[in-house]
Amino acid sequence: MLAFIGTTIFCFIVWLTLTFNGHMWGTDEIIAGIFLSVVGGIAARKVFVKDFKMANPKRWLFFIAYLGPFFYQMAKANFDVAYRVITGKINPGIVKMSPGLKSDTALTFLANSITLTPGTLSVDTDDEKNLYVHWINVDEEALKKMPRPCEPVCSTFPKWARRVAE
Amino acid sequence: MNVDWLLTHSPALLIAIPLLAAFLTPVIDRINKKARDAFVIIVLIIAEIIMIALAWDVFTGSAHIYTMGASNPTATIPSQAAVPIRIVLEVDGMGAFMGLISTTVSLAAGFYSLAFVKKETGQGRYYTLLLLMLVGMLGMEFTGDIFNLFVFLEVLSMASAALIAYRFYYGDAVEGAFKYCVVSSLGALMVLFAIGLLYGQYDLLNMAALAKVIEYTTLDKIALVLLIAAFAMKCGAVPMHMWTPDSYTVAPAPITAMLVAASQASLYALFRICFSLYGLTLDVTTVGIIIIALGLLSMFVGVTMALPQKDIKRLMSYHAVSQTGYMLLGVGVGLYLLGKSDFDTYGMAAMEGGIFHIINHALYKGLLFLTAGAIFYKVKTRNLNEMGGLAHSMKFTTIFFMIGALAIAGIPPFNGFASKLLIYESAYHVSPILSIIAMLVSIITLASFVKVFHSAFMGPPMENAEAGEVPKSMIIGMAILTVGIILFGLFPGWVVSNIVHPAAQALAAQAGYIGSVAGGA
Amino acid sequence: MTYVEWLIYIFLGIGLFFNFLASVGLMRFPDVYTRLHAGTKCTTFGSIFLSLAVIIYGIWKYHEGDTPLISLSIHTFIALVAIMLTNPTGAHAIARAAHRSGVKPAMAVVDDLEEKEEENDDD
Amino acid sequence: MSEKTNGNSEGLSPIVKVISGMIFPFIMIFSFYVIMHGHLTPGGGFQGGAIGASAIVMLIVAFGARHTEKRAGEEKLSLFESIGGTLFILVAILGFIMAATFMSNFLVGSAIFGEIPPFGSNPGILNTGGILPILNFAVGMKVIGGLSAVVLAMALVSKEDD
Amino acid sequence: MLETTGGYWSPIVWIVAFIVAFLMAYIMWGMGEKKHAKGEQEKPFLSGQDEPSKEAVHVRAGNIYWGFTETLSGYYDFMKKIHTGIINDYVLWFLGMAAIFFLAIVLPGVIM
Amino acid sequence: MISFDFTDPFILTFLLLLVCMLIAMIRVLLGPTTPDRVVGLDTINTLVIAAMIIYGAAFDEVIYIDVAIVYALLSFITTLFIAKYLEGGKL
Amino acid sequence: MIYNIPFFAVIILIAVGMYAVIFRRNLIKIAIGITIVESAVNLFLITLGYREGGVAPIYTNLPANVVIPGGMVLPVPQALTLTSIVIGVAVLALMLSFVIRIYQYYGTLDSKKVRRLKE
Amino acid sequence: MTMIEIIHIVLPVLLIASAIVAVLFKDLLASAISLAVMSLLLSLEFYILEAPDVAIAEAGIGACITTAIIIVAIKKTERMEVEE
Repeated sequence: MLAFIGTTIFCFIVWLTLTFNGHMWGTDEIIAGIFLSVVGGIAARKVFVKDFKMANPKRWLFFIAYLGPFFYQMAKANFDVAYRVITGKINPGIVKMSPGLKSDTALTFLANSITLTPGTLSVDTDDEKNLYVHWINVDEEALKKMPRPCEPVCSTFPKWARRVAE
Repeated sequence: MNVDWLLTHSPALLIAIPLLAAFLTPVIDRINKKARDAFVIIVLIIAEIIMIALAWDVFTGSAHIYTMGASNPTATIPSQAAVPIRIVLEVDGMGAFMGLISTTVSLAAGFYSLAFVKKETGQGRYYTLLLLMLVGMLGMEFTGDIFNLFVFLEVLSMASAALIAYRFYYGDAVEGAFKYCVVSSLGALMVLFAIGLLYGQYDLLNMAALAKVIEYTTLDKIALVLLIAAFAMKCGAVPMHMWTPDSYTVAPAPITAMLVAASQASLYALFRICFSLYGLTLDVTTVGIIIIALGLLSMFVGVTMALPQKDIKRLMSYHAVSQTGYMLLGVGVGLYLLGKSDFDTYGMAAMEGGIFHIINHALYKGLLFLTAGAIFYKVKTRNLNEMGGLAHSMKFTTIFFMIGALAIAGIPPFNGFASKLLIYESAYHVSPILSIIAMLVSIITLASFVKVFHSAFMGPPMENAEAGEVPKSMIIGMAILTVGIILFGLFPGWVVSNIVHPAAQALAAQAGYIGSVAGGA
Repeated sequence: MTYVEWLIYIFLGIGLFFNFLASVGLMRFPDVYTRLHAGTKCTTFGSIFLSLAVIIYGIWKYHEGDTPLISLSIHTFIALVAIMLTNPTGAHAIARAAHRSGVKPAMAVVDDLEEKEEENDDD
Repeated sequence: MSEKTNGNSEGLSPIVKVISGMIFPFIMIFSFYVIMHGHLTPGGGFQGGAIGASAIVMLIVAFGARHTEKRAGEEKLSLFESIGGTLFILVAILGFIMAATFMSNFLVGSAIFGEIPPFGSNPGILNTGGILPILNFAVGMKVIGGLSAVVLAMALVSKEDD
Repeated sequence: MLETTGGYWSPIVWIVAFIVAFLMAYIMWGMGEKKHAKGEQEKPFLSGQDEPSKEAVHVRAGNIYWGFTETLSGYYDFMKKIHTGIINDYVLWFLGMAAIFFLAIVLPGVIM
Repeated sequence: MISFDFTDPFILTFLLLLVCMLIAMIRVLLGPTTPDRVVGLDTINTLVIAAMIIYGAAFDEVIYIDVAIVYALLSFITTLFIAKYLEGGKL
Repeated sequence: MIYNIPFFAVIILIAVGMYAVIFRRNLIKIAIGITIVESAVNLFLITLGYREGGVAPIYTNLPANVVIPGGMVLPVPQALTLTSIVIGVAVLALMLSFVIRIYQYYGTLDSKKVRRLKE
Repeated sequence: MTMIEIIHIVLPVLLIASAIVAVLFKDLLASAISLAVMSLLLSLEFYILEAPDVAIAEAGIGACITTAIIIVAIKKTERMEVEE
């Protein structure tokens, strides 16, 4: 039931965003929105809500705060790729990392962040929530240790992921 | 809610009721299987009754026009509507005639199916598709709009393809359905392309409005080529007939009977395009010769290919091709003479013959396919070599088969003779060779049915056949068509003057068609 | 308002540059994984900038009095969110599928995943 | 290039599952938006229905066909489709019971979807269009049910030799 | 009663004629020998051979009109070659016929 | 005077995005393995989305952006299907 | 002239699709060919309705007092195309489900071997 | 020749190229991908021909459903086109 309400509210917010056109929403839009959000909530409640951690507003604040460093990293990543495209210097490899996250949501968050940031691309996961990352320029230092260090690949992302989604 | 009201709305009702029933059938199917059967039969009977009432009104009065969504159902185009893109249903003599065929065959097939598919799974879907086929046929026959013709053609093709593959546990059923599907979708795409060509020039989709302004330019000719090719293929004219035996053979028997009516809906579309859309603007001699040639080829190749077949339904399918040739011949002669002074003397008779043959063929070929299905139901094989002596156990089926076979061969008191006589006599005036080939084909038809009769019904009884007659509902289905054959055979004069002549008249008189839709040409 | 226009031009330029880079990277890199780097990161980044240009344009127009154009910005933003959600996930799915279908990373100095898969095969 | 057999689990990786679950309601609401605003913006019953069906197709590929079938079986989807079709025809038939002809727009001027919009450029008022939004809705239901049932049925056909 | 261009056709008359003929035949049959001696005609004499069973005598469908198909074997071989059962050929026939129609209908107008 | 015409830079961007698509399409044609082609498809997808947004802005058409949203949401599904095929296993 | 280019594209696309249907023997390829032909016909219809400098035929989109050079693009061909797309996807789904069944019974997708029904 | 006209030339060329490639590939999966590209470009073509309605429909159908069912069909049958 709680899952249904959460999904419905999410659906309704999306609906309002979609139908905003510079004026206030009309009553008809609101009524249709509520009706269809309920339908969407019924349809999606089982897949959308797994737990209620994300209901905490603090997490959303963290998420917004996270966007800043994320964009910085992303820009860096792109200039990195630009550099590699132009020079053709690559030293790739697939490394295993244990970020130590517990939930799938946090792992997803981390994996997508990793994919969009410097020289790395998440390839696979396993049951112990380890990430396999394709690294375009493998650091020689990192190869020596067996539980590979997280730092060079995903800087502070696991911390953020833990704050936001776990 | 009086009769007039019903008659006014009947063109729309005839499409809406089966469509609604098609969507409701799966819902009722979940509740109760018996209720679903009863529901389907009741809907088919209602459609038949409305169709007869409408046809009677059309034959005695004038054509019905129905404009969807207008403030007045009979609003004609130029006066009430500024843009002629409304969905217009138009039922003239020919449309009503074809509608009668479709509903009658569907009713027989519906009754027949009750027992025939009893053991299959997914019957809810079967009846849905059957009703959709009916919707497709009626839609093709009633629509006054060339694009809706395409839409209903596709509805019909898809429902038919799904039904051909209904018994998917036979591999060849799926093969036949695939071939049908490829061929018919390509044909329909060509139709759509032609519609695009016409629309691009005249900004019109309504057939009557198009007929008024059409000029027979080069693009129009290309559109005509595509339309003729596509519809000739869909009605199974040689040499584009190869899909016909493939798909007719493997479909369940009631569906094969429906497919015959479906092919005739395509034939109707072909005639409608030639007569009502292009009319006298087109080069009637060339197109007439093309259609006559297609007819002759279909007659001859169909029947000669039928003769050595060992598969009973395949044999009958080739006969369907051959009989389509008669219709093409009859109407082709009419088209060839259209606008000439000879038309009144024997062109009209030829068209009457061709059109009369459509209904006769739907009745007796439907009946024959149903008897073939009855044989399959008992013997579980279609191979004639493995049959024999069925007359001992299946008395009704034998009688029905005999009537059908005699009718298709044109043996006198039955209806096949009457229409063939009209075709022979009028085609003789064009060229005696046409009549001679037609008679020869008739003889070979008789010969091949003698073969079927001999090997399936005569001889010592089979050991492995289940004894006894087929279930009652199948007999009812066959009996409906048999009664039709006998009535049409006994009163051909009445039928021709009251049913066939208005239909032929409606087809031949293009001005009347335009006038009825556009309100005064 | 010219500096708004210049901002939009610059954003468009950056977006185009990265999108172009993505195409070039797609041609230059030797194997699937490195191509994915180019094809995902750069197009996402480029699309972000192109979208930002359009968002700024919409807000600017809204500010100038063309009220309905605010929904240009909003819808673009929604499209942007959709891209940001789906693109990395798609890249991940392809990378995983590629590895499982047996495409080896070219010039790889280390491949932990393969070791894991070999362990799995031994089981 | 050999096909490895170690991917025999249903569905895709957990990351894809999470993202799919996240955007599923998003696609659904977008599809409803396209359906309901069919008479105002591009789109309509069919387009929205195709988008909604795509959402279910996404669940099929992300979570596995059998898993999806437990939630929304083919029977249910077909029923959904039938209800949509029935609604469409019923509205059309109501046309000549309430007004003159089959499919006539009998809701114009009434409280439901009956507002008559001003001519010219306007942002779009939802409460217009007469029976069109209802027809769009019916078509949308039908298409969502139909297309997703088709894909689900095809995904559930088992290849006999494996 | 069906009027045609050259005459008319009435099934009622035909049926009456048929019934009359049937009656005449029946009367003739009735006038014949009423009883026949049992036991005389039961075993046909086939040069001393046993009479084959009915199953063996029954002509199967594949054998009927063997002569006809054999006479027209050239035609039938050609037809069998055409009916390949390959879907590509079906479409090719369709396009070929469309091309022929094109030549017949469109080309004269273009050339003129 | 006339302020700088905004239509042109957007259209120019659109055109250049088409060029990018052309390059990405060569990868689709050449791609030695299927994943390579899929990468090309994915890139073209994103480029098309960007192009649609740009075109919508060029003509001030809000409604056109909806098409871009549809693509952004649905192109992902194609990718997932191909990935599922390559991974193997039951659907 | 420039706006006639889509018509040439239509012709070439139809030719390509027909080539696939006639000369390719794989059944899925045939289905793909039909899809291409259908796309070509759709493109043809849309191009018919296109007017240079027109705007999309959406009611709320029509400015009250601005004259658009091309007027609105014709809406009817777009409606036709939508119908045709619907039909196309239904046909494709039907055809491919037949293909799956055929593969189960014949073990091949070669149209030369899928010919149990012939003569 | 304005830029819009160049677009109107380039896009059909890309469309035809992808269609030809889709037909010529022996690998049906690659063929399906090419078909997806074609439908994508076709949608863009509809889009610049001022038919957003149709573009959405083509997007929903072409981008998702068509490719999905073709890939399902390939998965249930076989991937390579074999011609001897």
